Amino acid sequence: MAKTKKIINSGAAVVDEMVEGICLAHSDLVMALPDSPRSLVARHGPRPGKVGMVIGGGSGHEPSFLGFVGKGLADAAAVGNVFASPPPDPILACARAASKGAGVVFLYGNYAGDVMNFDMAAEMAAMEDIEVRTIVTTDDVASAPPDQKHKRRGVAGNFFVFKAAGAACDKMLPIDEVERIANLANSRTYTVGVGLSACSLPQTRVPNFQLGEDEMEIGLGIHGEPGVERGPLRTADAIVDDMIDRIFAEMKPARGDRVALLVNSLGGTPLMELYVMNRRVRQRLAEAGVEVHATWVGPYCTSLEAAGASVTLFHLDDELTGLLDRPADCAMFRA
Amino acid sequence: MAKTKKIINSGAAVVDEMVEGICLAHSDLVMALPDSPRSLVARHGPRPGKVGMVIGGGSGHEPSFLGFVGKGLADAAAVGNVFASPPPDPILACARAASKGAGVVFLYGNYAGDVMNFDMAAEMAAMEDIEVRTIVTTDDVASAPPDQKHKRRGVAGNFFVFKAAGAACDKMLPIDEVERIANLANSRTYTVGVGLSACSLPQTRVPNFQLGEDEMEIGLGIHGEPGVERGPLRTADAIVDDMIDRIFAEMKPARGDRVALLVNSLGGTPLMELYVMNRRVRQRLAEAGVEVHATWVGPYCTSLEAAGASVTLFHLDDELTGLLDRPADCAMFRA
Amino acid sequence: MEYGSQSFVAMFDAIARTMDENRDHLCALDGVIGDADHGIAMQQGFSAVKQAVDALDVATVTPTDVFNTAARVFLNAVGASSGPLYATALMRAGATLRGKTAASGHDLAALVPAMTRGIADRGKAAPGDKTMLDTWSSSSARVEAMLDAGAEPAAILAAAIEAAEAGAQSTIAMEARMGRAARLGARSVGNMDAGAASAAVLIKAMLGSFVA
Amino acid sequence: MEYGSQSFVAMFDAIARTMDENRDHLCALDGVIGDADHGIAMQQGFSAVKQAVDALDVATVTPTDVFNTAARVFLNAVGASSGPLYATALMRAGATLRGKTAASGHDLAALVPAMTRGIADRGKAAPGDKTMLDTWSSSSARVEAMLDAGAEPAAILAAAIEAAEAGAQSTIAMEARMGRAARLGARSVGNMDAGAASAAVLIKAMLGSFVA
Ligand SMILES: Nc1ncnc2c1ncn2[C@@H]1O[C@H](COP(=O)(O)OP(=O)(O)O)[C@@H](O)[C@H]1O
Ligand SMILES: Nc1ncnc2c1ncn2[C@@H]1O[C@H](COP(=O)(O)OP(=O)(O)O)[C@@H](O)[C@H]1O
Ligand SMILES: [Mg+2]
Ligand SMILES: [Mg+2]
Ligand SMILES: [Mg+2]
Ligand SMILES: [Mg+2]
Repeated sequence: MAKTKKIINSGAAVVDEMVEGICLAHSDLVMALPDSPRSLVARHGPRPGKVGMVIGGGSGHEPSFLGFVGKGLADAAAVGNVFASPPPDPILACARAASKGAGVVFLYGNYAGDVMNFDMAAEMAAMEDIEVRTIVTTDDVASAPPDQKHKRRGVAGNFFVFKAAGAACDKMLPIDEVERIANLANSRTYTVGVGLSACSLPQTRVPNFQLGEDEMEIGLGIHGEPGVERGPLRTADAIVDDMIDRIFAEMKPARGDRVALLVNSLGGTPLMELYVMNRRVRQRLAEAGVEVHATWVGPYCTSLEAAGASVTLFHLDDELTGLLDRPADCAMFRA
Repeated sequence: MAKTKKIINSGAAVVDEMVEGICLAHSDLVMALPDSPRSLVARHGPRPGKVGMVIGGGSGHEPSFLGFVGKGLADAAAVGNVFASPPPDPILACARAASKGAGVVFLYGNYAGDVMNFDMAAEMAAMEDIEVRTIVTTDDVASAPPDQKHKRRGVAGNFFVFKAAGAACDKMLPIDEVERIANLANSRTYTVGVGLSACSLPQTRVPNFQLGEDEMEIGLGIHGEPGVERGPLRTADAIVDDMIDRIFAEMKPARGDRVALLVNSLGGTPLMELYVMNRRVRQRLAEAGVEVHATWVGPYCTSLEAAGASVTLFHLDDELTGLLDRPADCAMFRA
Repeated sequence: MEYGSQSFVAMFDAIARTMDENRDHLCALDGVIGDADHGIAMQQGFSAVKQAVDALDVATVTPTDVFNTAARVFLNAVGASSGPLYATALMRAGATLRGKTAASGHDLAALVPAMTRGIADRGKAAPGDKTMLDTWSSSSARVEAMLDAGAEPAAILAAAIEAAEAGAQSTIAMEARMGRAARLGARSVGNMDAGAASAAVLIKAMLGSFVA
Repeated sequence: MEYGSQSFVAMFDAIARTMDENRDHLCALDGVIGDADHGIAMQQGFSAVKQAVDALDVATVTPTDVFNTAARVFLNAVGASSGPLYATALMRAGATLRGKTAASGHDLAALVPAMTRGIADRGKAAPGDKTMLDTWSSSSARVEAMLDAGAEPAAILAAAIEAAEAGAQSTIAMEARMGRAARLGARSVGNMDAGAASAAVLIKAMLGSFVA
């Protein structure tokens, strides 16, 4: 099988070299901790009395997670190997850097590895008298039935949960409030994704799985793993209709409801296709009488170079709208 | 040959549906002209006494060109078919919308098709008493020798020329000044690109050309066309070294010089690889004693889903630095 | 024989049909040394032209109107390099028939040199630059020689088609000096120019539509 | 026989070697129903462990120290699911040897149940969930039965390897209820779990290093 070509020096070095490149490009906004180079901290984030916010996960999802470190969003991100949760040490180092006396929240996607590593880090932080609250994102509607929501994956909808929680921290709200808001945001975030091609890890450069010429994966995660179903490739409108149907079935929007919208590329799918999708999303929302408060289109949570896309609806209320609208200034995101 | 999978409804409709999706997503910033739907105009751009700025080119380069329409950058963009210059009519419609009595500048990349269509539009505008000045970008160092600079392509470095010219317009400078600045910016912008895989047009979904498993194209344009040379795939550091060598040979930086930097994805190459490249670019700049004033990393000028990347150095002086630093607020770019 | 507006509408139908058939082949040619879209441009352009001229009332429009409609519609559907080049060619073709309600066989032959001059004026290419002009100028030179020699229309049209094909073939050995492929320098040698190929196909469909 | 720190360093060398060899196979298994990185995690993790334990002064460190070093290094090199699971397993293994400068053959056998409990405690999976625990618990059950029956160390180790392999095979027919593959539901049936496969390879290299 033809190996996927990548502009890298070596699979072993790629994550560290990426982090170095990020710190050089955005030295005004972020820095790696000198004694924990896989811990990226906002230069203007942590401040006395503010709840600290730590996010993280595997690499290969850029701009998630480390691109969302900055004022108004996360104070720090722990960086794992490609598609691998970071170990507890860099998470703990992030927690220390983010801790300014008001406690720290951990936010990350719901994956076995992340849960184990972040939990270990939380235990270690507790031993240093840092209060940690954990909010695990579970926005992937396709990944488990509604009665098992806690088993769902966190995917691109992370973005909204992080944004709301980051704004709550930035407003200097107490940790109980931040936790409540983050859970509220997560409960109102709905994502469905499709995949058109697999990605390849830098170490092996072999596509994760093989997909037929006219097939796509439906209900895809963000690690290049297969989706919950495989089906024929359909038109953009048919794909979006299926996504929106699945989301509406749970979100149950009323006429006049408001949402924020994220049309996300898994990496290889270009903006052209995302905007074609957005057109159909808007037609469907208009039909349902749902207003769109704000839209983001682009690669926000990726699986290396995988082709595919997801649609996320963030079901707003007034509180969440206010939080979403607050400014944020990160290396890879500005609002 | 396996067809490239795309999330579209049809090759024939894709550009119009994309533009529709963009207008829906960013209705606060841009609008398509009612009687010229391939003319995208900034809502807060044109104003009395300001030189109007019109950019444009084929589709498939998103966020170029239409993503750079907005306050502080272009007033309007004319949108062509995929990899095809727009015809004169939508360009003329853009010129009319951007014209507020101080003249209009046309900025676009140097391609036979664009030159013919924009020149025809300029003639038509002149017949309506709109003064048009044309600046053609030629930043692709690899595409012709230094003594034939006027034959070079405009590629990702467009970004800096547009930014400087847009800021000059925004400062309400007269058209002579805007023209001088745009030409100055173009003469100080140097790009080299490499391609790792071809892209496929939405109508055919067949890759433009075939590349061996361990080959890359060097000196690549932005239309998925082959590069000026084909060579073996090399490490990120070796690729960047070759790019920087070619750029330095012309730019001839002195110690203490300042640049702005763009590490651009052709579409399929993810951020991870761009930041690995950025690391090496910075090492080379540091060795040469060149300071980096600002860095942009990501997909800025793409060829649909092609894998590949380019590096652009914008050789700053005080005037250009000031223009680069001015704010801009576009659908797909903010500064 | 005399050819009225209806004949020119049928001519554009024939061109549209041949571009449908040749689309993928022309894209593949353009892909090797260009951006792989030439077949799409020609197909999309002439399909739009066909729709527009089919909608004309042939009883009231002149052949010149048919060409001018085609020029405007082609330009706006295509843009690209081909758009201005063929729009100019088509306007020049229409101009040769100004004031006539029908064209003679010799008028048909004279369209080729007129269109060639339009392409040359708009694109500023010269024969040997490896562009569509190599096809057009090869065909045009043969037409002009035969017109001067007083040949029969049918013979001229057949020769024009043949010379167009020879012109397209001649681009294989050339190094591109115009258009996208020029940046490839020596790499462009050995492949037929896509625009030269589509020009041969176009001339064959265009002139062939009258012979048939 | 007695096995001192040097033997455990050699054990980790053997594990690292086998993970080098099995990396791509384990990635391919993980690719079918997971994210294709399991081989990389195991290879990278044990290669880091090998480097770290090779640097220890075997004259002064205890077997427990060797395991604790391995646990810490593996965790930090890997993260992921495997990191915490194997770090816990390795710490539990080390704990069984606390206070000893060398392990007996029966001590070696007892490592398997201890590691299995570590994995179960950390991951909260049950046998049948289609995880590495299926391999470990199959091996562990056999070891415990044979220890109870008073079997010879060499026989127990051989049986432990065999039962591990059987445990890995048993995951093919299972539907995943834990880890990434759980989201695939019925689609996960018919493929061996990557973690179960690597566990069999690990147990074989680990226990085999003492038999050799
Ligand atoms: N200046 C020119 N004069 C004549 N023909 C040209 C010129 N530039 C390009 N061409 C022709 O145009 C063809 C490409 O057309 P097309 O693919 O439709 O446009 P684009 O180059 O914009 O993608 C080339 O193969 C060549 O024959
Ligand atoms: N809760 C768990 N308990 C035991 N084993 C688990 C659990 N979750 C996952 N695993 C094992 O981990 C393996 C995957 O490991 P790996 O690929 O390294 O991590 P990740 O899933 O983070 O990519 C699975 O094949 C499975 O055997
Ligand atoms: Mg993983
Ligand atoms: Mg083109
Ligand atoms: Mg072309
Ligand atoms: Mg895995």
